[in-house]
Amino acid sequence: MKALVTVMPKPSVLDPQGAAAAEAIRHHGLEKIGRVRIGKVIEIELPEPADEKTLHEIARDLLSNPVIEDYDLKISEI
Amino acid sequence: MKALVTVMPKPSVLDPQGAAAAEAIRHHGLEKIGRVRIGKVIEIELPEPADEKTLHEIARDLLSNPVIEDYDLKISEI
Amino acid sequence: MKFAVLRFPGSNCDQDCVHALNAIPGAPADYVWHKDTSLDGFDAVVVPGGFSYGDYLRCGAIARFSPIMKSVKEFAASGGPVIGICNGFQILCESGLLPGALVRNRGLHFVCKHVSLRVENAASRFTNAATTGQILNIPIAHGEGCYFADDETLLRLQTNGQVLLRYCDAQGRTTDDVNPNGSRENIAGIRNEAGNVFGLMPHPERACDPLLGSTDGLAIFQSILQS
Amino acid sequence: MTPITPEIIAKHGITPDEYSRIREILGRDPSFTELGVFSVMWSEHCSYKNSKLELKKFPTTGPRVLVKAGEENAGVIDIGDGWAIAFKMESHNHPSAVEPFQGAATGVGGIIRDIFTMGARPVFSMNSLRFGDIRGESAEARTNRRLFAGVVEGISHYGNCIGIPTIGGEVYFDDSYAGNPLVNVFCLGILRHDQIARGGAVGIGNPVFYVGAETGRDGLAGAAFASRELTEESKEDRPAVQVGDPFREKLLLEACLELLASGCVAGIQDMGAAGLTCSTCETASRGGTGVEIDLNLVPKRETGMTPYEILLSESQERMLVIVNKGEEDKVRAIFEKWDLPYAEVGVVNDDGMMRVREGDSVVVEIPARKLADDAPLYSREAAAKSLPAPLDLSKFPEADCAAALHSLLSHPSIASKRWVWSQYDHMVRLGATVLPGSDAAVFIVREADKILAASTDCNAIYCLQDPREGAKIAVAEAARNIACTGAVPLALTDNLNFGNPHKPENFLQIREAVEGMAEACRKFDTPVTGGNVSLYNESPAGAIDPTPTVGMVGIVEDAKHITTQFFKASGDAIILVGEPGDELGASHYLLAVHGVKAGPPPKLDYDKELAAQDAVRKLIRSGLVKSAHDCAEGGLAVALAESCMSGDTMLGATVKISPDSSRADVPLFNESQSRIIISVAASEAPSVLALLKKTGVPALQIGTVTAEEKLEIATAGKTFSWPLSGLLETWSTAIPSLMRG
Ligand SMILES: Nc1ncnc2c1ncn2[C@@H]1O[C@H](COP(=O)(O)OP(=O)(O)O)[C@@H](O)[C@H]1O
Ligand SMILES: [Mg+2]
Repeated sequence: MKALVTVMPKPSVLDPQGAAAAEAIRHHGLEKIGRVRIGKVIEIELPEPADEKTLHEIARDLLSNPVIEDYDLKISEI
Repeated sequence: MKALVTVMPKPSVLDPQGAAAAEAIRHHGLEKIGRVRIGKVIEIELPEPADEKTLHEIARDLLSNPVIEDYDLKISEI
Repeated sequence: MKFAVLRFPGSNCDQDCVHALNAIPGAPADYVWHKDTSLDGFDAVVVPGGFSYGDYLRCGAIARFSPIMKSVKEFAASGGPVIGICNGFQILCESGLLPGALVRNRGLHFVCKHVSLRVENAASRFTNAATTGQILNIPIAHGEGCYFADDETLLRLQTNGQVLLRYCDAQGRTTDDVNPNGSRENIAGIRNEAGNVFGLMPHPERACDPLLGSTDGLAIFQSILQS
Repeated sequence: MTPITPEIIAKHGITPDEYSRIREILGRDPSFTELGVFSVMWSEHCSYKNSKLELKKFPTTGPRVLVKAGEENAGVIDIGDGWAIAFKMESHNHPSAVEPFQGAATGVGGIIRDIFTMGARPVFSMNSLRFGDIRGESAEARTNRRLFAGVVEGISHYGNCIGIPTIGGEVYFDDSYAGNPLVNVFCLGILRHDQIARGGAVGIGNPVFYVGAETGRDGLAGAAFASRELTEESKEDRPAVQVGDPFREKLLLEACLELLASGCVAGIQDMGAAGLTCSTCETASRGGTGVEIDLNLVPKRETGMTPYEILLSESQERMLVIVNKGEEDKVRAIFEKWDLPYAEVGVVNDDGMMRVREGDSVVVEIPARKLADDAPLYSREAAAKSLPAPLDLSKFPEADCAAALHSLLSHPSIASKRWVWSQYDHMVRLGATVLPGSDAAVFIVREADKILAASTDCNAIYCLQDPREGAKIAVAEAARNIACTGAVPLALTDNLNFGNPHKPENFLQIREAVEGMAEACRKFDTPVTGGNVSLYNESPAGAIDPTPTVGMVGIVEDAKHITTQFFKASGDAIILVGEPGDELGASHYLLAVHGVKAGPPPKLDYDKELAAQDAVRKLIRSGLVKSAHDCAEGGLAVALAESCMSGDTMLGATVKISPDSSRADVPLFNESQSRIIISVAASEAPSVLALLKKTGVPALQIGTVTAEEKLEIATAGKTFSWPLSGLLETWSTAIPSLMRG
């Protein structure tokens, strides 16, 4: 099993990385794009099933910063 | 529409951030975990449909570095 | 020999490079803006350190697409000497002018300090003013200076004498303890196969004035002048 | 329209009296947006309403002062040959408590903008930090470690990226800062006298430009936020945290300097706390004019922002530029060259109003000068003064002094800060000739060919025990650190960090500290060029220890004079300039070994202090001094240990002190002031001592530098011998090992 935690900057928070990437993508020929945001993804291998509550706790308290980021947790079988 | 590019470090590349996260997760009480890897995710809003080939090009040439990273591109309707 | 010092948005060692070069007799230097497309009149190119485009996405990833980089590639293809320092090294790797990549330091922190470097091959356009085995004291300042290349590339670098500098201790031993960032085989600087493109994480321009504690950086610039 | 109710007024931190004053100024009720504008401009952070009357006590003039404190964004000091420096210190305490990385990063960004707004190129930064105890496994210790790591990383991120070296600073750890860390950042810039830029909206009809990052809903009402206590609740109603973009700021910095050099600029002002509001009304007030802007023209990051939100937003990396009419195209070309968003948003007029429109409708119309300069000023009630009881040493038996030195060196406040400063690029700009790790940093400013020394200092235990004496010592210690490098102090900036001024005991601390600092500034001939006040530094457990931090700058006349604190050669004589001393009150020895903050701080005698500093500087200039180090926290023993092991090569020392005391801890660890340890060639020792004697400065040779790697001190009938390897291990690993994992 795997836990996949995706952490994205909150919509209202400035994302300078995303803005820079958007600029670069436009230069690259794809001009009609909207907002670009950059987050991180943390892939945790779970040799045995883990408690979902604990995983949420870890995602919220450890892997993301709730002041500026939102997280999303997915547990997959492979 | 949205393009979602996930960029992960290649397995052979040192991922000290992933290792540090693993350490912290274990410390947090979730001891039975395998490898942890940290990558990034780039979310591109597409007000109009974009050419998939161009998107792949951008993901490969700009958003990731094939020497150290693998990418994955997903296009979603929402 | 006239040096072009490139300026990208976010370059911050450009002024230092110009200052250091201008203090060396015979090495006048001037800035070249990233939106420019010509290197006419220049005999060598310095890609300076800093945080081009904020190092967003990846270090050097965006700068690589600047208009001036096309000219740098042509300049390099025609045999002109190009040296990339720190962020400049990252840009050269991203551009494909040098093999490999630079990733996050294994200690996860930015590190600024003087380090010892062993000259691995003095038969190069960038190290001929030194001797093989000589130890240079030059500072580093980076958060992503861990050199990575796959085994095959490493072997090729080694066989061709492309590794020019390695992190070492005061006695010249390249142990893991003195590897400041986790670079494979303690690599601090490499050249391309043709021998005219050099990238290094340490900052030779910061070691050209006795008041700054070392003048060992001069060896690098003087090598370029001599060849 | 949101109706203005007493609740809404109170929520904005405006008192009923203040509200009547607002009504008087406007001749009507304010709109909701106008109320917001008043609330930020009249917050402590922007108006200094609780501290201004005290700040007036500082000396702000002098022959070198070109721009006085308070006149502009930062004071400007002449350093000769047509060159000048602008420098200032600023706090970002509350934002750092909520989000350490971004809080500290945006603090650095803010102080850098203050400097280049003056037309100066920023050349170096420093930082003064305070956290709760980072030792142990308690939840609190872990939080403190997280804050410490985050703040250092934030400073490193912003400073390194923008390419301004962080060359010095200080870090202390104490329970009083748990939950309310202090993050004070300092920046210095260089400029020519004729390059001084002003922040006035001058020239009726001149267009007003906005340049820099787009405005978002960042840090809404942060200025008001900085002017409240941190409670559990305020952590909940966190304003959207500001995220710094050092890359943008680097572009803004280069563009603004190019712009100022072009001669197109009539006035310029950064948007700091209270953003667009503050910059428009302050430029109008300074220019004696009015400024009118249209919010529809302001570049925005988000849609649907209300005038209230746009005006109060604290988005970073923005400037307001008043352009000489007719030069608009030149200005646009520069912004475009640097890829910066910009817009012409308004105009300077002659009616003295800050007028804000949203298209055709006027949303704010306030007399600018009244808003900017007529905030109410308060003199709060101060508690009666009480002096700390004399120290009863019999309550504190002499500790095992051999172990005590290790306890001191491993105390995070005294331990090596390499873990911190190695994360900062301190070498960029080719200036750091004395690296962090010596008393004051010494920096070559290449563009001016001048050498500056700089130090930040404040011992908050002294200030807790006696704020007046403590503040005096902060100034004296900064000057002493600067003297030890061979420099003469020029001027200083300060950051006054205190608790809630409405509490009489806190207000007493503020008043005492300001008066002490002001007096010391006069004595050391170092005018105050500006600074910052941060009040309401409290956590549920109470106020922080009073922390009036000093950032002092000095000048080295000749590179030959540059001196460091480390011993240089075995055989050299070690001379103590000053007396052995005996004051253990408020010492780190009592804190680290006996666990108390007790007794009065050491007494500062200005004459002695000035004489010692002058004498050491003279000796340095005559080329006689190989190293100079001041005795501070931990006294003589710690200072000697540092001189032995903080350089590139370790050198030992054999020392003998004959105290009046029968206890060894007194001579080893007392923190009496006005003491400097110098080392000189053995052959020069007699003449150095004779010279010192002639100037009336007490001094004696206390020992010799040795090649043997141990520190040996004989005193009070005992001989202590510490292998340097052990001391080094203790001192250098204390912080890294706490911060591992
Ligand atoms: N936050 C910091 N940033 C940069 N340098 C620091 C910081 N804290 C301490 N230092 C450096 O570490 C050295 C020792 O600091 P400190 O123990 O406060 O010295 P002192 O007691 O002599 O003032 C100084 O050179 C100082 O500049
Ligand atoms: Mg000191």
